[in-house]
Amino acid sequence: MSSCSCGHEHDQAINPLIPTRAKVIKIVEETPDVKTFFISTLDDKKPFDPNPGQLGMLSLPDIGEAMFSVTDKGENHIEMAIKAIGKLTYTLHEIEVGQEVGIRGPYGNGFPLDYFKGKDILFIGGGIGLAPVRSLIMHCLRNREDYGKLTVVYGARSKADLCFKDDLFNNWPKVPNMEVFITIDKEEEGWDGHVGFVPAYVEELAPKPQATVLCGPPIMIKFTLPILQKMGFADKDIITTLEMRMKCGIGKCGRCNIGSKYVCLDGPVFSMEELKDLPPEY
Amino acid sequence: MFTFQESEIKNLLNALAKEYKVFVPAKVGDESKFVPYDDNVELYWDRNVLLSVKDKFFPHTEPMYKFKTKRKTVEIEPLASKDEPVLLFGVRSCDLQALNCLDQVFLTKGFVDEFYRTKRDQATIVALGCNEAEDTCFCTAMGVDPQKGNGADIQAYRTQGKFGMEALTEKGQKIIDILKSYLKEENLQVPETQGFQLQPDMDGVAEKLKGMFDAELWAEVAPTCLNCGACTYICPTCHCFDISQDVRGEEGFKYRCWDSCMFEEYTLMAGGHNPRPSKKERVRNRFMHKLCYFPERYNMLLCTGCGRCLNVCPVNLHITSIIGKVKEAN
Amino acid sequence: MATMEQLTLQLRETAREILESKKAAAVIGWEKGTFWYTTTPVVLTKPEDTERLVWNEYCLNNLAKYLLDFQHSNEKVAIFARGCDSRGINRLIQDKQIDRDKVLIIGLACPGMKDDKKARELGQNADIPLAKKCQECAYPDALVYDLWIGEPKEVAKPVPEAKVFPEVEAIEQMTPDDKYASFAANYEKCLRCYACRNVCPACNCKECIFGNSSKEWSAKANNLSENMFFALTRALHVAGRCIQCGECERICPVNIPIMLLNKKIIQDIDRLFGPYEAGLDPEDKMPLGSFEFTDPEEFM
Amino acid sequence: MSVNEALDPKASAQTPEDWQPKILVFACNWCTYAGADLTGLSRLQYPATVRILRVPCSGRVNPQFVIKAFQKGVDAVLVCGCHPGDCHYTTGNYYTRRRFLLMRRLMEYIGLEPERLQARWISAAEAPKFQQVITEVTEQIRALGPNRKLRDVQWQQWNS
Repeated sequence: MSSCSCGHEHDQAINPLIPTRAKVIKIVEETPDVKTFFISTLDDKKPFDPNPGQLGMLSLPDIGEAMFSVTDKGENHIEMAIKAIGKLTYTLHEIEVGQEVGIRGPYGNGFPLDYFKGKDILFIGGGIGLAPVRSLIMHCLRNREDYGKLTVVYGARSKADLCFKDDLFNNWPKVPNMEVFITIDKEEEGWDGHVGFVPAYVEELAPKPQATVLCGPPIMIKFTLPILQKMGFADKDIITTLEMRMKCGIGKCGRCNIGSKYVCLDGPVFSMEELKDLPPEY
Repeated sequence: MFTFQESEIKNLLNALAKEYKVFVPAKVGDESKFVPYDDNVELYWDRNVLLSVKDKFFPHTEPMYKFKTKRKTVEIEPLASKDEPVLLFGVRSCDLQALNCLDQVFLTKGFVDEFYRTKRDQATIVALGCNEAEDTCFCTAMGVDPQKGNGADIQAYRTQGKFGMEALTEKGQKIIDILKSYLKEENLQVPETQGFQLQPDMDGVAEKLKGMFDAELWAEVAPTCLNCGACTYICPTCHCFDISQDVRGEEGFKYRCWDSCMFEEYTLMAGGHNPRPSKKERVRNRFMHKLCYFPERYNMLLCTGCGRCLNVCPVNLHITSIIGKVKEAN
Repeated sequence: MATMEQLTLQLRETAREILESKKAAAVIGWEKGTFWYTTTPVVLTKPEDTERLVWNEYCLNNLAKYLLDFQHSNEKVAIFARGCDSRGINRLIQDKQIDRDKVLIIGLACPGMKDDKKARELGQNADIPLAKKCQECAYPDALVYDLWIGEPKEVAKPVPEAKVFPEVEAIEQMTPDDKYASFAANYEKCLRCYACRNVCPACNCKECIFGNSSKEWSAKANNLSENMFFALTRALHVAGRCIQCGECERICPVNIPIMLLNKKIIQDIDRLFGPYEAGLDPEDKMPLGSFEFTDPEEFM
Repeated sequence: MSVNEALDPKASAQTPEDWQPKILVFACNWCTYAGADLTGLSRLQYPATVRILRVPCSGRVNPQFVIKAFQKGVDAVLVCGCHPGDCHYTTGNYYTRRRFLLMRRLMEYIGLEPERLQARWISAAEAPKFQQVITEVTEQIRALGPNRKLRDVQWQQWNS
């Protein structure tokens, strides 16, 4: 057993670049272009036990391999929410339950759980950006008493584009001391919720968390950050998870670097303070 | 130190060839590279080889595993790695230091790259000192001793028509034992390496580069670059790779192959976003990685002064002139 | 006859004047390299930087392709041009990649550049031969220009003539297996670094099938078959557009004789469709972009 | 595939007796493909080892298609189109003619037997000519044996 930087003991004897066989046991259609895949090993166990915010490399060997955040995990499976955007993801969107895949992981540092303990947390998500953030939310729900007030501010282009609708509308509102605010970009027939972009909505709600988790398209981050800073949030208290082109997932192939840090190994979770002294190249 | 006459070299190599797969530096047409030893190889001692030993440990294209994808099933079959002891005879100090850089990348930080490790463990390295530098050499400026390789199993010298050898590890001692009958115990006067024309001044460069992300230097230098992969593929320390697959119907091989940070699609994401979209970002990242990021991560320069990129760059965009410009920048 | 040192001063003066008077936003030329036998192509935007420009016997790089970096800027660009550069510029104009009126061409008469690799071997005071591409050059002086440096030269209207290359004919005599053996031996060395494509003024597609895995035409794997697919496809894609500047062969890190393919195609074009030389005049009809009813017929 | 494998005499000795030549025919949609159709309609037999790939015009055939075919193990490529003057797009086949006059010579120059890359004009009415051309080319290639030049054997090498 080698001490692995992900803080997780796993059997290093296997070659980290060779995936293990797994299968898709359930597919949930979240939005027209996002599906959540429930993945277990062939003997119905979890392929690996990721911490919230960690990543896994999913592959259809004859098509390709790509890194996805693990949005949640169950007793014997892990969940990955995948948006159809490239060759592999479009093919994934056509597979059926029972399809065998290759999987390897866990990769990345994951969210700093000790840092969040006992704090009121604000989760800001945009579109598919909610997927990695949700892994932390679900962790907080499973250990509810360890964490303070939970506030979720989530936006998407349209009602149909809202991911994890079941959680947003049914499960999370029922959780004690947890508020969920949802917005969509444009007015829509049959939608009586808030309309507008996430940054403006956050400013309007003016929440007072002790820690913020932020993940969404670059445009949303670009406009939300100044608002958070204006509301006096310290950079060390704004945590984000980044997306980069990844091939090896174990900090060797060189492409996912920001300065001297590799997003697949030293990230994907960084605080704004950490990002400040890295080159703005992500 | 043990010595033998240079005229004897072929007998020694034949003796070693019984135990190891021996690679020697040779002239092949206009190029020079390490080739498997046999009698009619044209041995090449007076200069460092053009193609380094990098591809003996990190091949240009290497199959990783075989897979079968029938309808919904997937089978993955790792490939057995060839198990044969390899001997590299005549590796220069700069290429040896490059191997130390590759060791840092492939063997540390929580994950070990098995493909690289197996080849590295099976290899015995006989380093060879340089008596004369080429005009493009600048290894001393990068902290490399041309007469003393860092991490060799045997340090060899070539002077006065003789080869001298000192075993530094028991892998090296095993070589000395095999060649016992050919060797004479004697000390050779190891000459000082001559002929260095380039002496880039490296002190403070890594530190200074930290603050030079937005320097004008990059916009000035980048337009010259053609963004080809010549420098990265010839560099003994460059280690970036891509992973792809060769599929035939329901079967295929997943392989990894060299990639270059200078190529446009290197960081291109599926959605179209590219953190390093143009030449400026890519040229900056290449030199920052070699002179600033890698030292910050592994406290070791990712350039050993071998000078190959100075030789092959189609537009003579030389790392030594970049270092000079970084020093001058205010 | 002004020496190259005197011409260098004129180069600098012209470039400075262009940048100061804003006639062009940038000047593309050569600057001194690390060694006495090297120069580096450079794109200058500040007048005071023009002091770095040089004009000597090692200004080997073809500058034409750098114009592609200015495709999307609506500013004018100035460029020094010898014969081969001007042919490259004509090619880019003919391929509609750049507009003629956005390029300020400063013409030069080229004495033929020296072989930098030989220079490095032989040393400074040896008699250094011309670069191979310059030995075979038919148009050393700029064919199109707005300004001229050095004695005004009456550049005759270029008339293409059919060419025959001995090294190509030598290969044509070989048996099929020998031909294949030498061709394969060359491309077994290829590193697929794409320097030959990136330096070539005829290779200017917006999206190339090589180095673009989404196209799935060429695998990134380096094996003899993929290397040959790259070499042959590129040769045929630049057929009738290769200006014989010889840069691909000169800069190949593993010294592959790439021009052997291009010269074969040039020789065949001359034989089949009449003498043609790429890049002489953007109005010329391109051999593979045009046809004659009287073309040879072998497919009946 | 290293150099010697393609030229290795014993490799050609290993040609299985039941080896059939794989020939790829690029057939232009308006003439040759219709001609091939007519050949079938008129019950004219031609070797079944031919693979016909329909293209809008013979001018659509890019050199990379041909070389990729040889890479993937085809033994010969036949580019067929309308007779000059009959092209549905008026000039397509004139460009094809120039392109393949050049390509044939280049492929011969690198060592490919000339019979392995041919082009023919076959109109929609010339069913017998289509049959005759296909039969003729198949016999020529059967005599030459399988093509090993340009072939991608990385997969076989890794598999062994």
